[in-house]
Amino acid sequence: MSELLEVKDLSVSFDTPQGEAQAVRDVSFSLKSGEVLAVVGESGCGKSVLCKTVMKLLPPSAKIKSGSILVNGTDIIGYQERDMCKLRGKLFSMVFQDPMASLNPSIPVGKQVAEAVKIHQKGLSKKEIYKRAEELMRLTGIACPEEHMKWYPHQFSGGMRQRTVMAIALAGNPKIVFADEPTTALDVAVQAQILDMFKKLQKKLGMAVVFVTHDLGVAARIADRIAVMYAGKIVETGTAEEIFYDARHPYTLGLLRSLPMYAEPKGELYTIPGMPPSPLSLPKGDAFACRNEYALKIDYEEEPPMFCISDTHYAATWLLDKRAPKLPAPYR
Amino acid sequence: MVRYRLLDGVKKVFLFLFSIFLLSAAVFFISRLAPGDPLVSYYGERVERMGIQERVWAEEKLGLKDSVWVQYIRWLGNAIRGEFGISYKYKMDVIEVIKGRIGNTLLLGGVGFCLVFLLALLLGIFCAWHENRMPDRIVCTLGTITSCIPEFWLSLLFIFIFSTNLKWLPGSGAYAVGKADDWGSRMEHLILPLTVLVVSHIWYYAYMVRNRILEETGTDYVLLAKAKGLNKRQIMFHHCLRNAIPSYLSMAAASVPHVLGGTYIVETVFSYPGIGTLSYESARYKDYNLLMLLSILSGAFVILCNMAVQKGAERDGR
Amino acid sequence: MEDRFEIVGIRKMPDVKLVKKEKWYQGKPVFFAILLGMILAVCLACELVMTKDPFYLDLQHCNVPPDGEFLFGTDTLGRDIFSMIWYGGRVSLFIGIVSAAVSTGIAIFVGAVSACAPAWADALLMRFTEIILSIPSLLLVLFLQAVFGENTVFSVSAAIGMTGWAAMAKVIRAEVIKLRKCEYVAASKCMGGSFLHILWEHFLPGFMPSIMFMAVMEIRSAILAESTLSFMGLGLPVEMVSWGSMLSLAEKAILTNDWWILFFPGIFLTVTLLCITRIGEYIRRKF
Amino acid sequence: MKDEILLDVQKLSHKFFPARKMEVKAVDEVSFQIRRGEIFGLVGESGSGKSTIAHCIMNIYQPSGGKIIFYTGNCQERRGFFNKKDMAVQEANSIDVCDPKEFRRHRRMLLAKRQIIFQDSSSSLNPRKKIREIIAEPMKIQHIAPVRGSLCAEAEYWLNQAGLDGSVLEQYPSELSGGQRQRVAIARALAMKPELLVADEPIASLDVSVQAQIMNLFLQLQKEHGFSFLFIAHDLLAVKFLCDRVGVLWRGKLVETAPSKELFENPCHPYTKTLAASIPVPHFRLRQEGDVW
Repeated sequence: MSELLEVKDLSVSFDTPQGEAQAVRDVSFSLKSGEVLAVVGESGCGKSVLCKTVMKLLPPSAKIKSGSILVNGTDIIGYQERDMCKLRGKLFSMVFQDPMASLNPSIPVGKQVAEAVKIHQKGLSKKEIYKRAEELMRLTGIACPEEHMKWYPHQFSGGMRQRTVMAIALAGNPKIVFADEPTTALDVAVQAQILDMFKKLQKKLGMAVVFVTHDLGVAARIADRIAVMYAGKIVETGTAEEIFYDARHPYTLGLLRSLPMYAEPKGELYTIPGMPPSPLSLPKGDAFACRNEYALKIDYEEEPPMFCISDTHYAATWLLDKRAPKLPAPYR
Repeated sequence: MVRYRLLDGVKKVFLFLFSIFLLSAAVFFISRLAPGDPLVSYYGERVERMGIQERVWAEEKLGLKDSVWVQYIRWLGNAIRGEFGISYKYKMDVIEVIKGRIGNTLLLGGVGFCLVFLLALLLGIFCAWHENRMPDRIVCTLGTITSCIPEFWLSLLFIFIFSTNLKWLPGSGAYAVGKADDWGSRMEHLILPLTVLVVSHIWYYAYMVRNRILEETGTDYVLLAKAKGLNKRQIMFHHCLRNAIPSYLSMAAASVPHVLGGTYIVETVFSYPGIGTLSYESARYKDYNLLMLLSILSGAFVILCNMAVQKGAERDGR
Repeated sequence: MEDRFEIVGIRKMPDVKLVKKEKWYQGKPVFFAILLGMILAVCLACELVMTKDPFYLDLQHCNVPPDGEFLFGTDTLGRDIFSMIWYGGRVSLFIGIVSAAVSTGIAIFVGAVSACAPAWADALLMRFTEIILSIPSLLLVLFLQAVFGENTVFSVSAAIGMTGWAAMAKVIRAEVIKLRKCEYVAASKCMGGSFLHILWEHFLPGFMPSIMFMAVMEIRSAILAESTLSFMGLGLPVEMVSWGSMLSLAEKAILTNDWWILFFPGIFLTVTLLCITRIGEYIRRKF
Repeated sequence: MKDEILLDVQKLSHKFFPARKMEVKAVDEVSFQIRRGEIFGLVGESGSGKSTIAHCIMNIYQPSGGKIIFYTGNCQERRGFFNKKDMAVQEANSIDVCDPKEFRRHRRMLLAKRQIIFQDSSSSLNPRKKIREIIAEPMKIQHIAPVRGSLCAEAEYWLNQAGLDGSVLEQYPSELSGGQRQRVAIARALAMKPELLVADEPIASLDVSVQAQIMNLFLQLQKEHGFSFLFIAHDLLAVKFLCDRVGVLWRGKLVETAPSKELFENPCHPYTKTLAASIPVPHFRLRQEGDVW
């Protein structure tokens, strides 16, 4: 399989009254076609900025400072709005967190899906467009689409709205779908249904998915590969098995250990001490050092490079260096 | 559902009539309480030379002798039958007086209103399109300045420049003497008042349109529309504008009285024979019957507009 | 070299104080504030600046164009416009501030009561407000002036103040209803906060900024209303100097091409209104 | 101590009227008890009436039916005596919160003994007040003399209890992170030394690692201060970790109440089963000592 999307050394920052906020710092990752990559991280770590950068959907205050975005080998970093319009929807598409906000409240949902179809399949008659829209809605699991097409978003339940948004995203047969926390705003039971539908469609249509989430459980359910982000950097990346069974970065380990599912009820949960640094004033060296019990002296001086653990598994922590002292499990 | 709607409609009509009734009562008592001699407007200069007996006779003739309550009830009885009395100044049926003038105001106010709202919409879209870039900034600055110029002063300025000095356009009246049927002359007389009306009101609404559209462009569904491949023009016209226009329309309806008031001022400065000059005169010189009908007309108009806005808001409430 | 790899654990990071990189004046209408301040200051201290008595009818010097003696010329009655501008500005600004205070007071009262009252009282008050809105304000002002008797500075400002509150009351009502739904108000209620406590601690600071904005804009519309009324001969009479009454002479001056009578009061009026608008906009943006 | 009931909710119902001739039963005959020193969890999806119950308990809403009885004082010693005099005492010690008259009579006491923490800490703290003022507000309302000298010292003490230091005292809520704000809300509630703490989805809007911190804090504070705790959440795992007993709400009805361990080991109601089955649980393992790598 070839690399469908390759992002290299991407840095994005925002202009704020307090100065420059570094949202994404030197991020590199790649995506093969038909693969699901989950980007996991806490709020403010830059995971959705990363998606929006690739789609060029950033607000004007954001600036891409460096890096390249290769799609099928062509660099789109310098593309202007006009060129991007042709790529959006066809090559990549996006699903957002809040399905209510991402549908126009004053247009019937069917029309919104049809609108997306119309852009990508030129020369279809109105009837054919609506037929295709109906098909898309059935595909995403909306019962009786011909009836529901006339409804307005506010008449839909949360799950149905998110299915509609999926239908819109799929209208142009995109190669890559960016999903920005698509299940966060939904109830647990609905979340499970949407995730299953997502996985099924992904298999069926063979598209690549970048799935942004803060929930490790969701990531485990859907992802082939996982990238963990912290303070604008990818700190660990690997296949799902590698992340869940052989995590190396202390941040990933901390996240896993603070999950309540296997904790002794009423015992004490492990917590990562401290708080993530502000993107306005990142500390020198490793951004995670000041929350890491086993931080090395070098962590405060120099940023760690990506250490290779296996072909697919990389982590950015000095603890993996040959010279680092031996630590107790699970860190070593 | 039908019954419910019918009931609602009846309720609305009743509410409307009740409001008009209250309004008429308020205006009636207010105008009688205000000082001034209504006889002046009927007899003009002669009043000063009238003896007491003559005065009493005149007041009786105009029905001003009775207590205010009796007068009001009498007026109300006549009004229900469609008789609003005669104008003291013009000495003819007030309906006739208004009929002769209302066309002029409808022309000025109507065209002005449409122009203001249409141009404001266009200007607002223009500014939103160039958000925070040079064209937007220039228009915003200019707009703020023009919106701060008092309407009457702008009128005076225009008359001074274009009428008195350059002599390009006429500065008063609705048509040249003896040319009442000449549309060209009417148009010529309309240009200056219309310009003043548009210039002094447009920015208030254009700024609102601009902010409303920018509010819409910040939402998630615009991001989704972008993500599905729509270009800026499609997003602006199919999504943002579509959502912004209902609230704009209701705001336009709600601000009819605002523009109406502006029309009155412009009419007065340009001595344009319309409702505005008429109501100014009638209020100033206590032409009671005329004043009543004028206030009720403009009040009814305003209340109707408010009701339309409410109706629209209810429908938009989903 | 190896000691760089010794475990040091969590080090306390120095607290970074975020400082705004913008200069203090950025985004603030400093120019307009200074301009308004200057106009205000000179108007208040007009006795020091005036070169002539603004009331003196110098009938030998009617309609004199601006020159060394009469800086802004004289009007049709022979009064010195330069002196009148400052004296009249004091009157206009005073009327603006007083009537804004009056209408803001009424609007806060009606709006807050309407928002907190039971539904029927709320409907009644709002209907009343709408009727006030639908009576032509010209008429209302005339009536109020009648009640107050002669046209004085106070009667005009009271009349303007008592007619201009309706739209503001509606906004305040909406604002209070929005605040009432806030969770921190519910939290305060749960802690046992009385109505007065909530009003004082939460409502007042909550809608102070929007009231400030509206009050500033009310000053603006009151100044505008005064000048319009005086211009039309319904406000202050010509003998009482204000920017509006000065302009009431302008209509005749146009015919004789005496531009200065029209120009100077209008320019001062416009500039003052512009300054107030800009400051009002800043207040709205800031909060 | 553990068996003594603090709050008895009996057949609580609450209806909303969103439009003319439309009635929505947000809560439908819900009954449960909270014992002293117990953590009781309520789970359910959005719109199942969890928050409405919390609001009814806190007297923010007046329920349309049912009783909420709050037991005060130490009734334990009187148990077993059944003469009339003691019955009267017993009655005075149980207050029906839903009865406006009784509520008014005991208002001051009730408002101090029950405290609530809202989901959205950014809207439950007044953005125009400093943290110091926010924490001191309930003490000021209730006219409680500060034990530690000044209101400020008191505020600092409770902030420390909630895991923050005094440096935030002079800051505004918008300058703090979500987790810190929630800690401030906790400190404010604790400052009243409540017997019942109601937390309406307190961790829902927080990040995973912060959620863990807040849950630890809850446990530790509950051990220290011994209040009863009604924990409302949609996250089953958090409830399982935190609570002694759990009630499952479904469309306004309480479908199952059980000790949390039992509930997760064999859920009875089909809805509980679906709920339990749909939690995305990652299977993971942390490396042990002696693993080959």
